[in-house]
Amino acid sequence: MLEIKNLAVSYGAISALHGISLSVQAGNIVTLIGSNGAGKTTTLKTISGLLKPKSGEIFYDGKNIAGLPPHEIVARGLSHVPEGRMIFSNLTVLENLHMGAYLVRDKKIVRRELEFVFATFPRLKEREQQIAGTLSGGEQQMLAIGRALMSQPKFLMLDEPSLGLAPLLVKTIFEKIVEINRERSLTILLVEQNANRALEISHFGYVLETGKITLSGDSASLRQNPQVKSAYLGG
Amino acid sequence: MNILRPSIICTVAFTIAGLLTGCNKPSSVPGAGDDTIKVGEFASLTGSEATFGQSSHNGTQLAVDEINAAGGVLGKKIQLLTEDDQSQAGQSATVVRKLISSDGVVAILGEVASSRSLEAAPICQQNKIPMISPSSTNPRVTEVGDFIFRVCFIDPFQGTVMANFARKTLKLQNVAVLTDVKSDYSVGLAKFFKEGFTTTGGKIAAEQNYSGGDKDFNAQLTSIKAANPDGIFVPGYYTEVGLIALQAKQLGLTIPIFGGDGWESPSLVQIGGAALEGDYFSTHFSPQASTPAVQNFVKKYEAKFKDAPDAMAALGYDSALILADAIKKTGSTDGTKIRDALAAEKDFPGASGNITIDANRNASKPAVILEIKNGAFQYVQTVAP
Amino acid sequence: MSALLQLEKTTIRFGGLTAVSELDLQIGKSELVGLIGPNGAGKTTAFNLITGVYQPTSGEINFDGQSTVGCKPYQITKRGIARTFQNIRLFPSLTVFDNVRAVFHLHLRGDVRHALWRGKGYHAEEKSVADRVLELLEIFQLGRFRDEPAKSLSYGDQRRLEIVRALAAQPKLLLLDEPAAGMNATEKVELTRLIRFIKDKFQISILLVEHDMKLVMEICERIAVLDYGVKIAEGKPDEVRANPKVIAAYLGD
Amino acid sequence: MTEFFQQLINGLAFGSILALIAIGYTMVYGILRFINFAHGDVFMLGAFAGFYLAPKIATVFPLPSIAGAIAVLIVSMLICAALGVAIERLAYRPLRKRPKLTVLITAIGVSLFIEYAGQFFFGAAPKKFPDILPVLPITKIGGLSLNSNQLIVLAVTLILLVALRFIVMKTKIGTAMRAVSFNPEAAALMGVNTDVVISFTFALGSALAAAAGILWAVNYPSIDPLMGILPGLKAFVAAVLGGIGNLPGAALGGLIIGVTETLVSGYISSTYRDAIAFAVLILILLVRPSGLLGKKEIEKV
Amino acid sequence: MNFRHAKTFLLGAIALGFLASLFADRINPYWLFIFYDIGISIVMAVSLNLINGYTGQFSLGHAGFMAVGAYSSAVITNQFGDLSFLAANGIFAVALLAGGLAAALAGLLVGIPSLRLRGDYLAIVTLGFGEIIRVILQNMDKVGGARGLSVMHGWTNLFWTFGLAAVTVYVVASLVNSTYGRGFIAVRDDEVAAEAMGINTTKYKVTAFVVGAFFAGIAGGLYAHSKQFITPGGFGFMQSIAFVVMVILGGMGNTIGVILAAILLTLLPEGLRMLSGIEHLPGLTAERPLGWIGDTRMIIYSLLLIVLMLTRPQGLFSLKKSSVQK
Repeated sequence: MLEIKNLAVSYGAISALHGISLSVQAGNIVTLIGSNGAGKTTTLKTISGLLKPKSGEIFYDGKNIAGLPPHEIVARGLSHVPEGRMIFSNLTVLENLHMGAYLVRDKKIVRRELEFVFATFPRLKEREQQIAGTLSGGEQQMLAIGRALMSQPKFLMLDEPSLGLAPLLVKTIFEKIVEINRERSLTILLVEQNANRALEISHFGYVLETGKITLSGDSASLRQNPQVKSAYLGG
Repeated sequence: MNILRPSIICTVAFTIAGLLTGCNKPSSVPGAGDDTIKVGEFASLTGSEATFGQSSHNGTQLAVDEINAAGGVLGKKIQLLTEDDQSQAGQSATVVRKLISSDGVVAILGEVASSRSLEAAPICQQNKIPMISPSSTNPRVTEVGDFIFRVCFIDPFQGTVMANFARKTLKLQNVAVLTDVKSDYSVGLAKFFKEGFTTTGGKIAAEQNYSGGDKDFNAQLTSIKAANPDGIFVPGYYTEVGLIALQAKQLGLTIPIFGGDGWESPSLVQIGGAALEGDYFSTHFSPQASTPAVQNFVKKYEAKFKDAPDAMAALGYDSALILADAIKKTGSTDGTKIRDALAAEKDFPGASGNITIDANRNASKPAVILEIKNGAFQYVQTVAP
Repeated sequence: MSALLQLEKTTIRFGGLTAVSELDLQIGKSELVGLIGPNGAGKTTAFNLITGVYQPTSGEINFDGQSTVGCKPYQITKRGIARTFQNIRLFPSLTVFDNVRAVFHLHLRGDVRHALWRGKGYHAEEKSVADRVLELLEIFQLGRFRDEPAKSLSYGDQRRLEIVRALAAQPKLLLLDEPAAGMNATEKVELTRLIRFIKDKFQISILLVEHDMKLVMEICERIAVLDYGVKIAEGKPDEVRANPKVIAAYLGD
Repeated sequence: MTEFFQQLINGLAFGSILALIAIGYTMVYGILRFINFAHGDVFMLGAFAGFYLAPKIATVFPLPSIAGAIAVLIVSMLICAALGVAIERLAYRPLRKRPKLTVLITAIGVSLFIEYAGQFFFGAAPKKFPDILPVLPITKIGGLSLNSNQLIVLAVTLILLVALRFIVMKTKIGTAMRAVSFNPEAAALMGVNTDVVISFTFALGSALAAAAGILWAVNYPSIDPLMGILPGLKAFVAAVLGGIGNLPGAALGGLIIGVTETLVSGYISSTYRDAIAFAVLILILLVRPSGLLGKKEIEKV
Repeated sequence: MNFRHAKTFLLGAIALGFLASLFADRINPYWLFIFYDIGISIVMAVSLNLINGYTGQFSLGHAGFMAVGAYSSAVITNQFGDLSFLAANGIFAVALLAGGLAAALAGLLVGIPSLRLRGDYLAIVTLGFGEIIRVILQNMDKVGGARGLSVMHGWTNLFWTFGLAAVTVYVVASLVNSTYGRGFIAVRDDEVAAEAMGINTTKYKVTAFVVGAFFAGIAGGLYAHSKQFITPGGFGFMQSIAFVVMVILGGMGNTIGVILAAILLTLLPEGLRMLSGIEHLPGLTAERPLGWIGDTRMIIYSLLLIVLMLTRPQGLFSLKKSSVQK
């Protein structure tokens, strides 16, 4: 579904990604693990168009989307839940969700999607009219995911959904991710610090180190890999 | 290392300066050896007072063109070097220094605003270059020294003229004064009017202020209305006076408004329209005056600039004419000689009336009082100095 | 033994919200205490109360035998409490060296006049400051970055630099706000070692807010748990881990 | 008492025009976090657009007439909206990722450019703004002189403010504006074309400035290329006073500045009129450092 | 460059200024006064750089401090008639110092709101203070009000302008380049962190305002005794903005860049003036082929400003390394 070839990105003179290649099969959860500053967030931001690649290609459904502006990429069905959630704290929960459906013109579809999001995260329904900034961290994360779902994505990117959340909430969020993947057969690219959990729920994984892919394989085998174990699983 | 830099910069700067002094020496003998006589002009061609500066410059340019068309002075053409001071303080000193020391002009014309004339005057005085201000009315300008002249009358004269007119002709008792506190001209004229008006037994009912560039005078006018005066003296420029008159009428103030030569401009009636009917101001000349100098000027100005001249244009025109006349009379471009010739000018027929330079190097000439009637300026009376 | 830091019924309200309610907390000399709890439980607010960023609505905070209530953050730092921030707050445009040097003004004998006159005494003092800064940087393996602007450092190094900068204030109590956030397993092991090292080498007390239970359990001598601004448990790591209230509010099963 | 009400009406009419300009400052600030210094000059261009258009429009709708006035108003608003978009695209967009101070200097450059070019092309002398509205006789109510222009200024301002509020709060692009102002990156991830939203904001702000320019010129029919400086500065003060980035705040700030200036210069002294706006501002900011309606940004520590 | 020799350079620069002033009468007066303008701009821009560039406080009222200095010093020197060379320079020194101190007092007043306000709010308040100072002067009849004040003595010379420019640069650079002075930049970079690191941010901010205002006051004194005529209108907010432009074009917190920008921006309008005055160009016989530059000089100037910012947004002279030098 998504195929990245030799993608390189730099911030000014500093190179962040030196030609990475990876692919994501439809319906899978693929996780990207690596230490801080390895280029995980950069990868996601480049796919979603927030950053312009220096070179390389990103094929989505067979078409190169590298370098397109973010709004065109969203229109093609890729949705990105950014690190730090970035919800619009000055808007209400409902307005936030409507923002997610910004490109959906059909009111009926918007209503249907809204029902689905509320069904997945009942907490959001309760807080529909609340200003989003007053939500707790976990609720904000739910809102961020719900908002991304409103655009009817076929491909969802999640950047550190468990960051800054208490262990209890981390568990819930991961359960929801699996649920969404299964029920909507949504393809998910997950970036996670919590490598253990991420590999538990994903089908395939890539290890990113200082801008390069150093390891890849199905999640089960990665979990057994001694290198991964010592560096990322704390084993 | 940044401590080192200024000294390097100084060194470099001084080296350049040394070179510059070398280059500029030849032209420092005023106007000599050339087939032109260089005359400098500094004016506010841009910035907040550009409208006056441009008028004055147009008048000056018209005079120079006219002189050159008639064969110039002393067999040479006059070359007018105009510098813009952007209506900014500090700029006129710079440009006048440039005109004198880099361009080697024989005389300086300018400025409308007294504050900028005051900045330039000491420089002209030091360099013994005669300076003629077309329309700076503040008495202090010519007090700077014996090289500084002007072709307009000064605030005390005009203030007194209007005070007497208000007392005697209009028979006013209680007058409100609305001054532009940003303008030295307005503040000066207001001061002398108040002195004149109160010494002849009148009363100042209210004093209000605005700043040049303001467009809303409702607050001041409402207060003035509450003081119930029988006339309003507005010693300001036409740029604001039109609006003041309009807003006064809208507030139901029907008393006469009157002011000084700053009013004189075709834009005044364009903006103020009917609201100005029956208002008065003093100025230098009446366009209806039949003197050939006036008629000639008005005709030529309209032909060239497709617009009627205002007082600033007439004074700019006169400043250039009187300078050319002085140069012609003394037969030299030497600063001191021009000064002496200027000081001796008597009854020079200018577009702004007959000009006689008095002992204080101010123009002694009659003031004309005009009334606004049917959208035109009507002659009322002439007041001799 | 009197505690180094003592919070007594410290409370702070923002509008209607009570962020921290009647918190009692003690930290002894050379003690390493952990503060945990779900998001929004008031951990960072507690930090801000201790460091003077917020003033308590009621209650008392004593440090080294004296109240700190009403003191400004810089005064509290002078008295011996230094901190790091949840989201790193270095001086990004200053070099690594200058980030640490800026804190040394606390230990200067001279003032502005000194800096302006640039006499012998000034140069001697600057020299000794530079030596001490470099020594500190070397201890934490940051010496080779001394002339790099702080913003160009890697994430892990920035975290470390922030701790070094706090240590430059020569505190008696060091507050670390989620130092392990965004670190992978290897880096966390490294961090654990670093915190222990600091405690032993500088003989100071440390208060640690952290989500990573493994790290907290491993190094803290005592742990306090906050939930909705209220302390719900306190004790040795094993006691806290087994506490049913803590499991319900925070750890999950 | 009559005098007081008269002054109050004077102040409200003056203040409501300031409010319209202030909203443009605040909208651009809300979305790009920088002070669009050239905004006062767009206001000036609005008045000049009306000046040059009126004779052309008079061939369709005879002037003065209400239909004609509305036509002049709308066409000037459209022209200035286009100008605002052009300024943003040429001078500000290339610096989008740069520090806001850099953009501020560019904005100052743009402002100077418009002023000097205006003096060059329009001439520095003030021009009479044509009468586009039928002048109604001055109504007198118990000594109060109500002039139709002042009332029209108040009414048009009110209509424009209501329309603006509707756009910002109820429409999709309005929600997008609020989203972009909060976090442009996140808005982009929702499929919002941020460039379009920013252009739209400039268009809207500039159109309001143009409307203010026309209303101003109707009320004070003398226009010149530097007429934007002073109202621009005062409107900027008004925007900060109300809490910059806050739309109702800007409107409120404009009214407060207008009314206080008028009352103080009417009752206390007109000498210090120019300083009053600032004195009021400083006093209010000392009590409420983020302006009257501005939210205090509690910095997360 | 080792900062150890700072004092030597300072003395060197002052001595050079003194030497140069001895030859002042051989310099074309037009250029001589442009040099004064340059020196004054350097003092203004470098002192503003301490507030805006190093301490990160956005001040838009620097011309107001300049006005306070200009008027205070002029009022003092106007008390004296013609004096001998030594007495004149002595009185001038005292007057400049008094002008600086008066401005510093004003700076203290403005510095106090800076404790509560940030960013744009602070900017508008400083702008407001500048305007209030202007309006007060405009209404003070004792100093001429709107009519302006004539300054009797033209005592400004190369020694004073460049000597004081050197002192300003020395003081600002010395302040910032010390352990004590790193606090200024720390406040700019992160106020909360600075406070947490024991830096009394209040003291630093007020110090920046007071020192910056002091030198602006001195620049005002130099200005008054160079132009010999001052009006309140000459110190409006457009003037303040002109100095801010110098600081930003030079690169915030980059003293050398700011000095160069001050020189460039003072010379640029004069350069355009010269271009328009060129009478003949090779191959062209028209009298003033570049005369149009005269009419459109300020349009060109503003366009250049825009183009400069678009092409060199980091400041004209910013170095690759951190803008803060060692």
